[in-house]
Amino acid sequence: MDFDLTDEQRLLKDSVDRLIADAYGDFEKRKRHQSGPGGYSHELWSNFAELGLLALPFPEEEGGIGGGPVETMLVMEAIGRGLVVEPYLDTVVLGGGFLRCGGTAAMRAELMPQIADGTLTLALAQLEPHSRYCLNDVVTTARREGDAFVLNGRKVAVLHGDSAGRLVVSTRTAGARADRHGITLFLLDAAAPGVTRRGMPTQDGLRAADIQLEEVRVPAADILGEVDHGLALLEQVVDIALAALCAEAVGVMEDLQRSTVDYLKTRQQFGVPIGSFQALQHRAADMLVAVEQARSMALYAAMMAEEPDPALRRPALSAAKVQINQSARKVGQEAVQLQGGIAMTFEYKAGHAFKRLAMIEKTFGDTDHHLNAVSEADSLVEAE
Amino acid sequence: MDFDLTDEQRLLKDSVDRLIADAYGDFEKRKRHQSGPGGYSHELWSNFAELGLLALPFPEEEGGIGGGPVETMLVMEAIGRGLVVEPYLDTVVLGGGFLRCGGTAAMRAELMPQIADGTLTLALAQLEPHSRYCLNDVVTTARREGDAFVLNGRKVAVLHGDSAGRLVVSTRTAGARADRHGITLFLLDAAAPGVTRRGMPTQDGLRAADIQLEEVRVPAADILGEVDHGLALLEQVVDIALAALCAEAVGVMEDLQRSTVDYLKTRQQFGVPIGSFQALQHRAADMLVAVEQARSMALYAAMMAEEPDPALRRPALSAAKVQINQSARKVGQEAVQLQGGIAMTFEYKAGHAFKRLAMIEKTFGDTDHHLNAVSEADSLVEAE
Amino acid sequence: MDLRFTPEEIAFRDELRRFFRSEIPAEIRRKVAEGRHLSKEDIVTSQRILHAHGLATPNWPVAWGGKDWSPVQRYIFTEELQRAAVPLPLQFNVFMVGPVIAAFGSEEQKRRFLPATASLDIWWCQGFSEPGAGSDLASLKTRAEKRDGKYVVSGQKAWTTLGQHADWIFCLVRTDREAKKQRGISFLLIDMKSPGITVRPVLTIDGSHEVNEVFFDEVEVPAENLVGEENKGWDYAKFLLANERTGIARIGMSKQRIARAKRLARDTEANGRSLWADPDLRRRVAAIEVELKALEITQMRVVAAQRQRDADKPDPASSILKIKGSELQQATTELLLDIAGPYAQPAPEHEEGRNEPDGDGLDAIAPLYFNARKVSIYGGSNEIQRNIIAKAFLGL
Amino acid sequence: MDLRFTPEEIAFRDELRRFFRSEIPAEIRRKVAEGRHLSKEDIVTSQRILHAHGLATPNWPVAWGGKDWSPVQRYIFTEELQRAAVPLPLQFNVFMVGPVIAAFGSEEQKRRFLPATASLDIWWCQGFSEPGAGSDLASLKTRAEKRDGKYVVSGQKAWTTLGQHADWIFCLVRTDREAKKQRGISFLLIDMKSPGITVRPVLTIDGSHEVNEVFFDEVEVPAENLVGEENKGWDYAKFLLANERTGIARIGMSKQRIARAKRLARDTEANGRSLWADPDLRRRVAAIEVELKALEITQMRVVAAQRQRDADKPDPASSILKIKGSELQQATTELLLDIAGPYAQPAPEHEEGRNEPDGDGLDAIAPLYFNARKVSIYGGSNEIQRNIIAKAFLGL
Repeated sequence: MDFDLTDEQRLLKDSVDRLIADAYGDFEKRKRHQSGPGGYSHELWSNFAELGLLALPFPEEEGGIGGGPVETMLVMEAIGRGLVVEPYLDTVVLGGGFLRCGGTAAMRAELMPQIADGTLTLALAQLEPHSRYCLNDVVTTARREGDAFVLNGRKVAVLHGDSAGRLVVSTRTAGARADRHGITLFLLDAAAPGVTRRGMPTQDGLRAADIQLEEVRVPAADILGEVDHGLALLEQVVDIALAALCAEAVGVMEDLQRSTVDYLKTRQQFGVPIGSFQALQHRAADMLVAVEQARSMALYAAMMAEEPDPALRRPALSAAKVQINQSARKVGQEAVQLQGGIAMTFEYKAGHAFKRLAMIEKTFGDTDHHLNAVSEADSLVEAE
Repeated sequence: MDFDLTDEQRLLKDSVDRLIADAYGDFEKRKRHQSGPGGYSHELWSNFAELGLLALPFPEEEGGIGGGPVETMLVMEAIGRGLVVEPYLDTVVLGGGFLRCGGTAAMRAELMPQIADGTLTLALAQLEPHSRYCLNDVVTTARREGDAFVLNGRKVAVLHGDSAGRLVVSTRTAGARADRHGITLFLLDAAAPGVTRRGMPTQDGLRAADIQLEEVRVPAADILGEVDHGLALLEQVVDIALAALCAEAVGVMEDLQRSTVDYLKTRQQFGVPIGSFQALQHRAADMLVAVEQARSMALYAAMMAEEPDPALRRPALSAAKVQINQSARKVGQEAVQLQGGIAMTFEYKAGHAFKRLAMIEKTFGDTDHHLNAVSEADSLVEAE
Repeated sequence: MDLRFTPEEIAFRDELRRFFRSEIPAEIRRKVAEGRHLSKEDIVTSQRILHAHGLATPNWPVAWGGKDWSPVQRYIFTEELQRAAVPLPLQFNVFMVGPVIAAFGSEEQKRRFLPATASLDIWWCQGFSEPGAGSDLASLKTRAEKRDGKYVVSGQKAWTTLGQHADWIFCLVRTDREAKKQRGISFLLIDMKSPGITVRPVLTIDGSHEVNEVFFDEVEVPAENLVGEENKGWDYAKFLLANERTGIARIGMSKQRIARAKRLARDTEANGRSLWADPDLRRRVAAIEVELKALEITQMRVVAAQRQRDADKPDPASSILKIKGSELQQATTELLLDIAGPYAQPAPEHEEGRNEPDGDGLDAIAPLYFNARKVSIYGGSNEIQRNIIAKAFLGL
Repeated sequence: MDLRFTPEEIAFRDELRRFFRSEIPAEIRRKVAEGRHLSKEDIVTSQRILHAHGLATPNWPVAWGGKDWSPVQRYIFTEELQRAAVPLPLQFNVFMVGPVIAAFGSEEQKRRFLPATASLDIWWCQGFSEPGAGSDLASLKTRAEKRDGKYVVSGQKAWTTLGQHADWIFCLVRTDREAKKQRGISFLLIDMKSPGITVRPVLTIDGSHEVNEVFFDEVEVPAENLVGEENKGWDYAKFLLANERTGIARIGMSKQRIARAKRLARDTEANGRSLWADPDLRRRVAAIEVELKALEITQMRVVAAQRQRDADKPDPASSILKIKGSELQQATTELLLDIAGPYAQPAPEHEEGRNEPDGDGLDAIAPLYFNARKVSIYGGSNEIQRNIIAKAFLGL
């Protein structure tokens, strides 16, 4: 058991923290980044690339940095603290994850460098109008035609789907609507004929798209993983993304905790700082407990994200997401309540952090969804 | 809409409050009452009789007082405040309720006077080893033999069942284990051959019994209500008892709220009364909110307890029990926490009040049980 | 003791139910139901319909268009209005400045302002809060100096709700800087078109323009716009705040949201079944319904007790209504958010989109949840309410 | 960074698992599992088995029978002990007075007391708390006056756990009444058989005899029973209390209770099905398991951080462990109570019945729930812990 960062990890952390502090330390700057094409700053994205962050999870022999979940955690925590709007989760963690875990040699050779240098972004087109949190509830179809597949269906709320160059799309190639077998993943050119995208902002200031697929022709070479067996890959990469999301949430919470305590120290009411009121002190203490519990589970998520056995990995990631969600709701709501009116305004950071936490809760499974998964696995505390 | 007590009700309340204050105002006296035969004070029981409390719900034309749910509420609140151990709920509310709502003319003429003068106590033998909160889960059998029925089965945790002169017993005369049809209620002489009782204390200082029925012969004349149709009567009387329990719980909570606030005002720590600490003030305020919410639902329960239409009555009583349970848990736990070590001692009243609330929670349905009932009825807030 | 409505009260309720649903445009009620923003026109339209039927200002003196209703009738009116998703009559007019002018204003002020206030020909906003004042209202700094028979007002007000639509603002200003906090405050009526007034919008976290800052730079106010006596403004403000707490629990609104949540859950699929098939969700909804029912009765108890109290004095029980009422308002929006799940993430492309009901209303749910965090902060935060209970009720 | 145990740590854990289950009598472990009271003999038996294998006092200096374990090994030891429902070694001996004597006692005191303390030939109890002192420990009033080379002790101690079994008591006494609160306190070892000592049992709400009041009436104590220096007792007490917080989260015990709750729910019928079929109950259990897993990692983080800290100083993070650990201990007993349902109501007829495992153990569940309310009160109440976090961590 060892919680210490290696020297390389510490170096990475310092440089990421510095980059984010420069780009987001002044909260006003976030609005500027959001106004860039696709809802983020392409200049900053180049800075990410220069620091090697966009090649972080790729193997060194393929030009990457060879970072693991701990490295991703360090980056995502900083992203959370800054409320970063750039598509790191979508492009590097998810997109990069699919390439790394299920991409063909040709894809990897072609696309990893494009991701690494910042010229290509990706998005995961998975959610459907009725699939909710069930990854195997897929009605978008892909029918085989010779050497290609033809895709039809609708994907919604695809994060950063309006600007992504390529889309990872889950489709059904066999079986009934919610069968685990018969799911196939494609890496699709977003500009392919038949793809219609309607972009929109998300509630937390990112971008998303509704994506209509009508007779979209995709060569079989663009399949990620194996035909009909895409679910295991999808679950694997979503678990990696869950660990990253957990780390991001911890970063957001840490920042909210800090701003709340600062506020309690400086805000005067009835002639004294409101931080001198014991009722508020106790609630700030409970916030800290919630943040620390979340941090512990983000560590656990990072530790388990690359576990190859899904029977061990999946319940662990579900447990982590449960804790993150529970802490996120408490910390977000309390931060707004304790900071009062100012936290209700659009100009102030805390409200946006609260909103980001609310949306992270709804990403890849809410509390009930993951509690069910934890309970079914029965692996945290085995029954007598 | 009118929340005022009538003059008669105010008179009743004053006299009950005085009686209980005399008998239980000094908490030491409770131990003495508990040491009486059957775990309660027969002298005090006579006082109850003299005041007319034991005839409270019986019709005036049958020698009773003709009190309704509001009168019962006033008595039970006082019983709650005093942590009274006498079998009022079992004998008057439950037993009296069965007589009143389902007794034959002969039973009423014979038994109501005996209840009223304090010579007869009753108990409801309903719970079975696996029935939990389901009133129609009955495996105790009654088979017809000529003009009589022969009972076999086991009833557990029968409150005051060790001292009761008669027992109301739910049995199955037809149908399968949890069928709603085929349940018959008997009013059984507790001394009948084949009845074996094992008495025991309850966790909150009352008495209970395990009751074994082996070939117990009961004349058909001792049936309450109709053969095979006993469930509706059972539900009706349990609903009346639920309203009474809600009122008792409010009395207990009121007393806990009071003792907690008194403690906060007098207990000194670090040189000041601990009631000056804002964190504790806020928690005392939240306790008050919980008590007032419970009081409102106890009123609602009293108002609905005699509603003849079970489709309106049952969800209302379930809703009341949910609120009572939720408030009881919060108020009980917080009262102990805020009063600290002293509330953990057996000599002090607060801990016993906490225990009584915990057991009320488990009587005639816990929170989940009644939430299900509320949800199924869909009558509090109708769907759009 | 009888908690049931009398037959007369039931008839009164049923008539209001019918009236609200048949007379107020469905489009406006739908926006309210989905928690969308109302335009100025929506609010004016709705209030004028109420006014035309004598229902805009039932809480006012009968002489000025009020109704001689019992507390129970007033309670029924408010609950049914909310349950039908009818916009509340503009509270600054109807519950705040109107009653103050009716009680403390001059005859001239009454004639000049009350009819137009009831009909919403004048839109009022409130100038009480100031930056940094928060729960400590009496620490206000905006000052009014008497010069040449006029008041000259300078300072800044914060959290001015819907000030962007306002024709007039009622303000607390400091007219005596030597006096202690609560003394030395006066209650002024100020025309928003007066030179020297600047309104700066403040967006709330859901992106909506609901509140404003209002700046006063040497604004001249005729002396006849003073309400009551100089330096007695704090008394009028207390009277006004007591009125504000009436109906603060918003039980009808929470009921309307629960009804919507049930429909939404029934229509939402999860793992191939209706989300409503999940017993856990159903218990959660039932638990909120139970608390709300309890609060409804608690509110009735407060209402009934008012009959025996000095009507001008607020019952301290209103703190209970505020705490629990706001918690339940928030619980219903949380419920809606959890039911909407991942589909709550997309937002309308444009600010105006927030006003337009779309197919399913899902895009308005997260903003509703975000916005509802304010209800435990404003109107005396829930922390302040707990202080009040601890001191006034419990004697701590 | 790696949260996994090393292969050596896993082997260590597995060996302990085997040892606890094979060497400690099943009957004793069952009483612990059901939350029943242990007799003095049970505790002595269990500790002597541990002692015979060198496992009773791993936290002591190696010279006095301790183990040179890493913090991770200590953590594993405690968790596995609790998970196997082995009685904790008597904490007054092993975690309190033993380490204090080893650190601050004279050589003579070490030789005289440490071996018998480890083997439980001496049973210690703690004389810190006093009536009315509560969380304000330093306000203690019991005084010791030096007369003829002896200390003469008069006063009263409260909440003396298992004092009825004790041979000796370690006490904080005031030796200088002029000095400020924390100064002027000394740490004395007192033979319970000394004339002038009276022990009065205090029953707790579950009816058990766990704590006592101890009265001192002119009790003569030889001067050589002073630990360390006169008037420095507060320093030794702080050292002792820091030790007490190690393992206060009782994660292994909570795990054991969750495992039991799952079995009980599986074996319990509700509406003709297993109670475990209820998804709501299962989610509730899962939610506790998740919080417990998080706390386990939080505890490991604290343990790991200790390697880089002054081992004598408590990590302020221990307040987090105390708050969350006690909340989860209480949550597990609440869970058991709710599963037992109406069958939790009957109690054993006699006090002795509380010590005897019966068929299903249901009669011990409510007392367990009642008794567990103490864990958020003792050892520095959770309110005190929140004060510590607010001040020490957050600087409020």
